[in-house]
Amino acid sequence: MIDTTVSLPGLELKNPIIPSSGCFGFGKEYARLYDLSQLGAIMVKSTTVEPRLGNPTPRVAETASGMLNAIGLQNPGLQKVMEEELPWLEQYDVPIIANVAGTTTEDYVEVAKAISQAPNVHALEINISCPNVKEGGITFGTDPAIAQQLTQAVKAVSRVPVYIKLSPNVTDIVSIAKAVEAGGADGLTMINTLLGMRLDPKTGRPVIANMTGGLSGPAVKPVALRMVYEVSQQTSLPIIGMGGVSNVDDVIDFLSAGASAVAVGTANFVNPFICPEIVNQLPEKLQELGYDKVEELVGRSHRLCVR
Amino acid sequence: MIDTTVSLPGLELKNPIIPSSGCFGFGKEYARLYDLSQLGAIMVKSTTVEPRLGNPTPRVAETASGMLNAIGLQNPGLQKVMEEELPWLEQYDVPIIANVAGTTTEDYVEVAKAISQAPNVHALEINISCPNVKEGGITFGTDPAIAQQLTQAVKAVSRVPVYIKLSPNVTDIVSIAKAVEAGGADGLTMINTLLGMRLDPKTGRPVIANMTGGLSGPAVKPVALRMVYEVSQQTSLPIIGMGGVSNVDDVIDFLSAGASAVAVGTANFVNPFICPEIVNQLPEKLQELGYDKVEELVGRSHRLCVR
Amino acid sequence: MITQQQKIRQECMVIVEQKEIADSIFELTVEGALTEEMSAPGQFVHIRVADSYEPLLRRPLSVASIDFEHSRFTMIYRAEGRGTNLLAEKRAGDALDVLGPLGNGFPVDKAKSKAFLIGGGIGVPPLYELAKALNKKGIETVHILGFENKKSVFYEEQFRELGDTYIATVDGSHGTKGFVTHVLDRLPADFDTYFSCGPTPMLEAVQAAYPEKQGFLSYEQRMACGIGACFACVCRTTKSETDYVKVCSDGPVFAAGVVIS
Amino acid sequence: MITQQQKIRQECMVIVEQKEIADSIFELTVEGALTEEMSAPGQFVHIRVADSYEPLLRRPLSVASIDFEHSRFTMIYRAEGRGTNLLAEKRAGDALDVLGPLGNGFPVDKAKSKAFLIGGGIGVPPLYELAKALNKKGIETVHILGFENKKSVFYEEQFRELGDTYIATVDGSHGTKGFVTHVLDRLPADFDTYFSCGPTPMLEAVQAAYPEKQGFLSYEQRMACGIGACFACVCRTTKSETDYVKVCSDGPVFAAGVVIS
Ligand SMILES: Cc1cc2nc3c(=O)[nH]c(=O)nc-3n(C[C@H](O)[C@H](O)[C@H](O)COP(=O)(O)OP(=O)(O)OC[C@H]3O[C@@H](n4cnc5c(N)ncnc54)[C@H](O)[C@@H]3O)c2cc1C
Ligand SMILES: Cc1cc2nc3c(=O)[nH]c(=O)nc-3n(C[C@H](O)[C@H](O)[C@H](O)COP(=O)(O)OP(=O)(O)OC[C@H]3O[C@@H](n4cnc5c(N)ncnc54)[C@H](O)[C@@H]3O)c2cc1C
Ligand SMILES: Cc1cc2nc3c(=O)[nH]c(=O)nc-3n(C[C@H](O)[C@H](O)[C@H](O)COP(=O)(O)O)c2cc1C
Ligand SMILES: Cc1cc2nc3c(=O)[nH]c(=O)nc-3n(C[C@H](O)[C@H](O)[C@H](O)COP(=O)(O)O)c2cc1C
Ligand code: FES
Ligand code: FES
Repeated sequence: MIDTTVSLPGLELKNPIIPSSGCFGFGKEYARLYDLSQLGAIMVKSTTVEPRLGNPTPRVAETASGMLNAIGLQNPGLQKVMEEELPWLEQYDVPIIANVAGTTTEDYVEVAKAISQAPNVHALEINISCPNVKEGGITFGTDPAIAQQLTQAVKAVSRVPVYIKLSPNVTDIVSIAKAVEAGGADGLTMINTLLGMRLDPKTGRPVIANMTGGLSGPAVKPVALRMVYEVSQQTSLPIIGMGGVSNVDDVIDFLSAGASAVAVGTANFVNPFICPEIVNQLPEKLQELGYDKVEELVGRSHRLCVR
Repeated sequence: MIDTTVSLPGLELKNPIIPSSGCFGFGKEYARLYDLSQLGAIMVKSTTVEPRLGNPTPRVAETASGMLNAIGLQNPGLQKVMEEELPWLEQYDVPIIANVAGTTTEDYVEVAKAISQAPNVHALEINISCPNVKEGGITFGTDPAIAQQLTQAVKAVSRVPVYIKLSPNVTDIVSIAKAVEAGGADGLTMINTLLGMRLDPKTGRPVIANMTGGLSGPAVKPVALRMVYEVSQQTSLPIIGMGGVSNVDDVIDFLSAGASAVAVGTANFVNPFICPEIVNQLPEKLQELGYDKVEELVGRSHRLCVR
Repeated sequence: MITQQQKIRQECMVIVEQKEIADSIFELTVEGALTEEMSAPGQFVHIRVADSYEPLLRRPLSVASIDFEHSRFTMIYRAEGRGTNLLAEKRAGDALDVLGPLGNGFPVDKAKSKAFLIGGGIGVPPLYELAKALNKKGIETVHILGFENKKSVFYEEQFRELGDTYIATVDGSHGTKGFVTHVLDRLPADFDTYFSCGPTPMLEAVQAAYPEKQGFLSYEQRMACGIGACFACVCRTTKSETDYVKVCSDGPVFAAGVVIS
Repeated sequence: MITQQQKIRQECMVIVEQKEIADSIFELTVEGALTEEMSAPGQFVHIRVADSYEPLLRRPLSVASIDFEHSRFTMIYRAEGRGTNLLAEKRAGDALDVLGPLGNGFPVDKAKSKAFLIGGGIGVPPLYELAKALNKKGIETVHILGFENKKSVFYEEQFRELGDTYIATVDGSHGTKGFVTHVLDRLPADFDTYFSCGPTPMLEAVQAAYPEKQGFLSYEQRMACGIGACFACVCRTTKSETDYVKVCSDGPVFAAGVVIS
């Protein structure tokens, strides 16, 4: 028997496959397609104190092997998430990782404190890296000192373990990771999107109304993998890796690079059944590679490459 | 008549199409395929003081809509470039942009001083952003103060205008651009490659012997375009834009975003005739868009998007 | 809006026929069990045009007609960008990855005795299945269809068989010169309900022309998921400052006066 | 190394035939003017398998046989990864974007009277055109070919028609069990020149087996440009600490003892 379980702070996962935040709403739509209890966990849409309407449309644009988005953290706000979305998800046997966003430390603290009380929320993911919101978010993710302070503030109020979601749009992601580790983070999730842009060659206008957007999908996988590989060797925090994961081989790659579990974002749009498909393929793939447990694979690339 | 000429410091270009450094050697191979005099200019391979053998192989790996490379600045060294490569290129009516690399300021200064004397070298491109060389290079490109000092040092010895090649692997590319502007740079070239990685899912080993490599090709275009768009609005330096340019529409996009000319790298490997093809298509494309001159298109996106 | 909780399927369907029926306009018929889930004219499907990461995203296309008997349906689309041009290369016998049916279609039951079906360009296709459904219910349909020019006109005959049909072309090369509104200006508004699909400016003009009439409009937005999860395709509504709808899952059809476009 | 300055062309060639000749092994024949530029067995071409950015890079494939009369040539390849699997989907009549001929082939003139041609797996194909060329010059050729197993053996008959042919399979399901070196151990070294193409460990074993003989080996390296411009495919040489060659443009064939692999 192949053991696909993964133990992480706050999270006992059946398997390491998690739909990523913002690509899975609060699960309702995908629940029409398959049983959500098959998933390792669910990262729900970023939640802010107040409801947010998000950015003007168009909010998405296709790029070579990727896409840009500038949704702008549209969400129904903390109250509705607490009263409707999370309770609805209780019918499934799946841990929820609640994604917290904001523009001030107080915002983050308020959402983290409340949402971490929800019975099915087993961990928080703190989005300090959304590139699509003008007023903030991104600065939290690009300055180690600010990231550390925010981590401490959130940790102080959270009832459940806290994972910090790192931005790839930085010179030195290891320094941010170390800072949030020092701030008491329980884990890391990475990467959020790369800031990008698409123009309409006919008009010269940006295709996305917000002008710039976050790049995701297979195009960014090499960058994500490199960052997971670096950070996992230089901090002791567990990592939920993401960025372009589209098939079971990609999952193997992220685990090899040092991620303990893997999140799937954009690929859900291409194939809405991708998460359960990967869940089903994983045991056979592990067997093929000669591993009995997912956890044995984690970080194997480090052991293979001793510079 | 459509006017495709572009005037830049040191460079009077017939057209804005330039093969990018490292993707075109010193021109000899492509000269077997077409007349190099058709090109706007040529960015030759990075040159260092001493010959360099580069990294172990494999040095390249394919990724989704992109590729990784870790050539490691293999080049025949300053002396041979001065005595053989550049003189050979004199037979063509095309300005050369000599790319200068090194690991210390002294290296850069030595190469810049000598190579800027070559009669067909009309500008220097200072590669402060190569991600594939362990001993240095990249730190010059990620720290504004160091980048500024290096720019000053190179400017002090160069006989021709100096363009600084920026790294995309930074939190704030505008601050680096401003620093090199303050250091006296005459222009910018951007972007170099994004640091990435590919693993073999069978073994967990990096496909590239150097482990990490630089990501280029269509996958990175959204990131490159966003950076050109930002930097061109916040400095007054002319920009030679690059990153994933593969067809004439991509050229239009980079010009629209604020680049004055465009370099083509990876696309040469996919279609070795791509540069002259784009050169030939450009006038018609401009006409279609209602422009008489390439220069009219530069930065049109800025004018369209007033936030 | 009407929320029908039909089953969404992802199916590797078989292409039965593909042909160019007007300038760059293709008619594509596919066969498979997914057809059975379709519940109303105006629904759409989300098509993966290539088994590649480039193009990455699915393409939304409306269902133009359904043949339940043979488990087939037909789409009509313009080969325009990268994805639809690749789609146009496919041939009978090829497999096609289809996700659907998606969204809520036109509320056929709302029409009483006579309906105007007003379409523009690639907004015309879903009106065809709608016209068939309305006629089946004994409702008279009048079709006002706008196209670029004579070469891009399609399905004129098919619509004529179902009711009076007026064509407008921008350059006047066929039918009335101008937009569908030029035709509407001259037609008596002797209908109870209108249904419309086409470019946003057209939808707005149609709404403005019949402020007092019951109408249903099908909207377009850039989409990613197509099923309501990603918030790519939202529009504000007239209901409140904070109200919004998702075109993919709440629409694409909305009652006139609801969506702020 | 031999430097032939033939003309490199990029041509949209036409596929004349494609068939699977062994387990996952495809024989692909194309037609077009580019064929005329070929100057020696052992050259390769660089193939763009899809008009897409994914896969992005060309794939290098050796020329397995040339039919100058009809301006055709044949490649034999294993459908392994993404690119070659896409290539395997192509059919007669399809177009194929080919860049070539590239590199310098085997120096046919160096053999005197008898040559050993030693190939492994997908290193076997270029030896076929080489065998034909040597035979044409009156040189006797002996073929020692290694494969994974019986199912992956190809062109055995074709080689037999040109000279003695020995097959080795790793699992012993056909011919000698083991590697080509197991066959070589038992053959008298009564040849003047050997030519070899296959995986690097095989090339090393072959060189080690005949240190005194004149030999020519065809190497593989990951490539980007395929024409000598990008420095992806370099190997150090035994000439000096700083000497190197580019497999794509200086090779892929090198004299034994030159390349450090
Ligand atoms: C609900 C719905 C139903 C539609 N029905 C039809 C139909 O029946 N026939 C038809 O010809 N067209 C229809 N369209 C428009 C069709 O989806 C686009 O023409 C198509 O996606 C363009 O793809 P491309 O590959 O040609 O263009 P590209 O420029 O390569 O597309 C790039 C990206 O932009 C998106 N995009 C581009 N144009 C549009 C658009 N107008 N609407 C939404 N997304 C767009 C693409 O889906 C893709 O994600 C419909 C759109 C929607 C939202
Ligand atoms: C000069 C030369 C001649 C060759 N001749 C033949 C031949 O006649 N028949 C044949 O079956 N194979 C041949 N090969 C190997 C062939 O190029 C690879 O099998 C093929 O590129 C793999 O592509 P893929 O899409 O299947 O694999 P992928 O894994 O998708 O390839 C990813 C990338 O790695 C490169 N790559 C993967 N394997 C190899 C390899 N072994 N050598 C070089 N690049 C590789 C690909 O070109 C591509 O850039 C030759 C290689 C070289 C260098
Ligand atoms: C449409 C879309 C919306 C997203 N929204 C959020 C969000 O609300 N919060 C967040 O932390 N990340 C968000 N992300 C980022 C993803 O969770 C993920 O980090 C990123 O897309 C990389 O993974 P992928 O390549 O698998 O998509 C969003 C991504 C997409 C494509
Ligand atoms: C194989 C390869 C080698 C490169 N070598 C150099 C180099 O020597 N010096 C340099 O400044 N940039 C080098 N680059 C970076 C390119 O000049 C260019 O900045 C980058 O590839 C982005 O453009 P592209 O996407 O069009 O390739 C190299 C890129 C590639 C792909
Ligand atoms: S396209 Fe994702 S919510 Fe509508
Ligand atoms: S592949 Fe570019 S130099 Fe050989």
